[in-house]
Amino acid sequence: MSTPAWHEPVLQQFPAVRWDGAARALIVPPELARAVAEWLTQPDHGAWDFCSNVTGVDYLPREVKEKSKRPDGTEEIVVRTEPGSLQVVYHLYSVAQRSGPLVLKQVVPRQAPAAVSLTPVWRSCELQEREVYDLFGVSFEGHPDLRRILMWDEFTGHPMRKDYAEPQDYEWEPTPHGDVLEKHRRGKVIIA
Amino acid sequence: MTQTLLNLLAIAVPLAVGFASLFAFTTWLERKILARIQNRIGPNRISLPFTRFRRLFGLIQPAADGLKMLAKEDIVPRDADKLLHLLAPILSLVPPMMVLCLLPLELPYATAGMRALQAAALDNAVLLFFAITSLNTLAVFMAGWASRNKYSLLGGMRAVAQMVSYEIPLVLSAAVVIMAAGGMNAQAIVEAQRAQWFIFTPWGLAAFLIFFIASLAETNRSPFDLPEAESEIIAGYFTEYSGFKFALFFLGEYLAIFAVSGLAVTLFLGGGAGPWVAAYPALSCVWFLAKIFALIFVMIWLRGTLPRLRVDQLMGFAWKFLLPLSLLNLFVAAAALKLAKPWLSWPVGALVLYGAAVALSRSHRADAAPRTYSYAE
Amino acid sequence: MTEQINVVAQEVPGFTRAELEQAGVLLSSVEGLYNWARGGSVWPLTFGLACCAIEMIASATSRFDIARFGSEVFRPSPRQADLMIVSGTVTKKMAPQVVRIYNQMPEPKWVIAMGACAISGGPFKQGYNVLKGIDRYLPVDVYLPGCPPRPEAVLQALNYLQEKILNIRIEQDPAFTAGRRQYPVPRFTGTDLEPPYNPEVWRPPANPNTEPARPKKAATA
Amino acid sequence: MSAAAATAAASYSLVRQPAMETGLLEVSMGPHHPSTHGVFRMDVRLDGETVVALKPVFGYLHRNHEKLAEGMSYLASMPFTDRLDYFNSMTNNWAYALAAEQLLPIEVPERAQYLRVIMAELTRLVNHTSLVGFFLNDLGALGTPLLYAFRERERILDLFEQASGARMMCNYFRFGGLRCDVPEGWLARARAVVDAFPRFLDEFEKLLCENEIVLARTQRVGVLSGAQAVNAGITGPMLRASGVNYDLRKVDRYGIYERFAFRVPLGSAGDCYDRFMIRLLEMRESLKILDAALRDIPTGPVMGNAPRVFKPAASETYGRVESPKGELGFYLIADGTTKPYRYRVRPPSFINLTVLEDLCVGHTIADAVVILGSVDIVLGEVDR
Repeated sequence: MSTPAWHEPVLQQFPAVRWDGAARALIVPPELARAVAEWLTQPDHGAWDFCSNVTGVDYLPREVKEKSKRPDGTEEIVVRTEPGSLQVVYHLYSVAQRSGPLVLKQVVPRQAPAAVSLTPVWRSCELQEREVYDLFGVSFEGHPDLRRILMWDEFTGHPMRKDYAEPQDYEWEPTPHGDVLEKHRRGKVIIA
Repeated sequence: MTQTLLNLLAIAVPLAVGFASLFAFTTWLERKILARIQNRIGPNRISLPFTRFRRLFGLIQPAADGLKMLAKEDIVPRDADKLLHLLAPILSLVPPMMVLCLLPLELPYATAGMRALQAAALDNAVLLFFAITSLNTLAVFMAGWASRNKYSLLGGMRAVAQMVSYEIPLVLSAAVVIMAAGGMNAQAIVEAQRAQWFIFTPWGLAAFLIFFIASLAETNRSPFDLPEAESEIIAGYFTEYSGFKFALFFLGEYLAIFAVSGLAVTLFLGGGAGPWVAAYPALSCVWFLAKIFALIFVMIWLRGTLPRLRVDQLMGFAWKFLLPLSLLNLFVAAAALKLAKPWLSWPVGALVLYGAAVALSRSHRADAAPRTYSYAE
Repeated sequence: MTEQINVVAQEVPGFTRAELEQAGVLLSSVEGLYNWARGGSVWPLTFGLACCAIEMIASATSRFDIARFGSEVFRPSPRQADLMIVSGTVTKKMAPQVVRIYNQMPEPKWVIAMGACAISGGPFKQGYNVLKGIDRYLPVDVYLPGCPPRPEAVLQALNYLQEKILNIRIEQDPAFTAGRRQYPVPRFTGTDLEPPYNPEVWRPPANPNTEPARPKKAATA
Repeated sequence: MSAAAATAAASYSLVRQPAMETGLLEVSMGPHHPSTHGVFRMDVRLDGETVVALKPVFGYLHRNHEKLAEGMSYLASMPFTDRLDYFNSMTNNWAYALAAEQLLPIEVPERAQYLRVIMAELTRLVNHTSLVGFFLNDLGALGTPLLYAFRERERILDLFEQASGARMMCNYFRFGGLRCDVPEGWLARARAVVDAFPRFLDEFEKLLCENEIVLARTQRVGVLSGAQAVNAGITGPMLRASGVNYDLRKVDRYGIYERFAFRVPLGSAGDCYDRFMIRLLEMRESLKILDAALRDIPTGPVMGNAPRVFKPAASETYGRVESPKGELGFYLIADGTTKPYRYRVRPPSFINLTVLEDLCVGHTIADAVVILGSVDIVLGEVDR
């Protein structure tokens, strides 16, 4: 699927914004996010008036093995730890011009993740950013009402993170699913 | 003295027992009629106790409901005002019970000695009727207040506003009949309709319609069932009532329906008058009840059909539409009763009243109208 | 035992003399009458949780018509309801409210766990916010499996419940022996509910760690 | 403090608001309330009967759909999508299939395309009739319109059951087609249902659209402007009731919708009455699509050459359809394994609730219930 080059004017206007070709998304630094968003809503910049989907994605830190050539010509495998990140993804459409989607991402570190809220620009982010805050733990600067939304107020942890340890309160049951069996083997019981 | 007392008992006991059992029948009727309106069957599977004999058309269903409610636990909320919480359902039952005694029911077996048999054949029965039924407002508000439930409180507030407002058109439309009959004696009013029921006069028809609408509101029937609006405030003022107290509210409500319907029959529909009554006086009681049930049927029909009004619309309807109309009706009735040429009363009266109704509804309709819609390709 | 009770409640002509003497004629007939009344007039609570609620509503509609069994009077207030149909997934966030509503219902009261989720968590069992069956907190009278159960199944569950009610001995009826059953409302903690279950109504199954089940898988793992 | 104020304060202490001098009543409607359409809660502040503030509270049906989906294979999530918006399992299936088919392009056979449209439009009929019934219930109409609506719904559910084996949770779509073909005679039965439907709609419209009470209760209640709606991400009939012409069947032309002639009804006022009417009118347009689709449907297979193991390469996609409630989107991130790395549902009825407070403030509590009804939410989707 070929996407029209909606992102190119943005790259020209904001040099700090990167284009991720694989994910077909604009990587926007959080401090620039508001400015980019406001710029995008202008009618002559694409009229991106409709922010459809807001969500988070959690990338754990991982080890990347890279081959690199030493000066002497032999190959060496370098193990590099890529820091994890949390991404907040915005899918933008234009109702006026019927174009889209343009994908915007704010990438924030996993420790103390702080993104900038785009709710003042697109009201539709309000509940979804609250959800990202609840389930991923990304705090949004400038959000009018940042509280937990799906889980209860006393809840600790952010369940949609990849490393979230679920409470092991299953009853044991014979089940063919390998993953469930694995869970049983690892944590199992719960109720003494 | 003893004779009078016995006579009174002979009337009062059948009244109380008879109407209580009619209440059970009415709940059955309501469930069945609603079921038919909604393409359903309604209760029909309950058997007689200790048998497997089924399909009595569910007629025994109210008995099971009543028995169950009787034995259901009675919960009084911890923070409730316990005395008022207890008194409210009883008080809601007393006024309708009392006013049933005022209806000019001619009980079949008592025709020999006394022609007009009411438990209380008072000269100012209609006045007393309104005086007593307005006590119901108090009961409802007591229930809403005492429960310490926010929904109950909202329901109680709604009930007070609604019942007080609709009392005025109710009384004013009855006043027309008092003018025509020249008194407030229920029996006299029925007698005055011997030649022609009041509903067959233009002012009588208008008064009947106003009376009927206002009585729907007085008895919290749909579309004026705001005090117990299920989709908004759970069960309104009786949200916190369980078991037999709840059943008492139900009973009180249905007896109130009987009472206002009975008054409507007395005022406008000629009381117990009907074919063959002259030959068989006992039929008068049957006709009276039949007319009551005809009115109740219309109430059930409305309940199955209409959505509910909003509070402000409800009050607006009472004060801006029914009240002016019933006031105008007083003048129309006065003119018609003094008219030299009685045949003029229909064209002139109908014209004036209908014109006023249309003008009033136009002015308050707030341009609510169906719309046309555009399409995009 | 149960057969005898059947006789008591349903077929008076086939009453055994021993039964009559044991219970007393009056008592048994009052009991039968009372059970008949509360069985024939089970008013459910207007209480929908998830998908199953739609089928519960469907069971009240024209094609199925729960009204035939005298149960179409869905009461919105728990104070006036006899039956709570737990129709759908009970999440941990919702569980305290469900228990609270049950506590508010007057005795005698019944619970139908409708659907796989209400019984055990169903397909969502492995979720971090899903309660693994409402029977952890409430005594369930009828379990109605399905995802969601068809409206006919709701009617059958109601019939089972009515049969159960017909066979209750009053002296053993918790509604009369124990006062109104009120169960502790679970509190929220950081990740779970406290207590995780109500020991009065539910016991956890045997600890699977001690079970020698599935040795094959254990060997490979 | 004057004597009157003292009495007022004393009376308000009865409702346990000692701190509030203003005499506002705080009512927590839900999560168990007859009119919140499930386990939804609205914390309402009332001045008399007028709503001063309203805060929606979510999460009472949060069933961890997304987390569960990330732990299972792509296809295994399909039955879970049924349970998102449990009125519209077919369109939910389609949205998910659409997103997955973008990850790993699979040709969908012609007959399957037609059947997908037929199922989706039948679903729209189911949803809109039920919604109108529930809406009238919220207006206080004691079930009669709801039961009429469910009577028609049952006929369509029979069709679903014959095709897929289940009434509500159909699980009928697959990546690259459908699970199985419809049984013999199904198309004729569907034709009969579709042909009989306009009569029901006529009856329904006659009953409701000009009913004086419905008009008075819904017109100019909960007005939403077009610009506000777009900014708040409102989609579906609610957006079009505000006069914005944005129907994904026309915009994205997914499936084979460009082959069908249908129109998009647009509202002008953006109030509850418009939202209610737009749905009635949309049903008429759906019937046109159904009529054409049932006429033109070809024979052939219903399943393309989908791979046995669905294992897309690392990529991201966002697929969306016009579900009866609005834009239902699925955002999938593949990482080269058989499971999605990230699986996200964009639930229309959740985002449509963004403006709930704005719509309700200033109206009475009775109107708030009606406005919520006109938004058309299903909690399975709101909380997932």
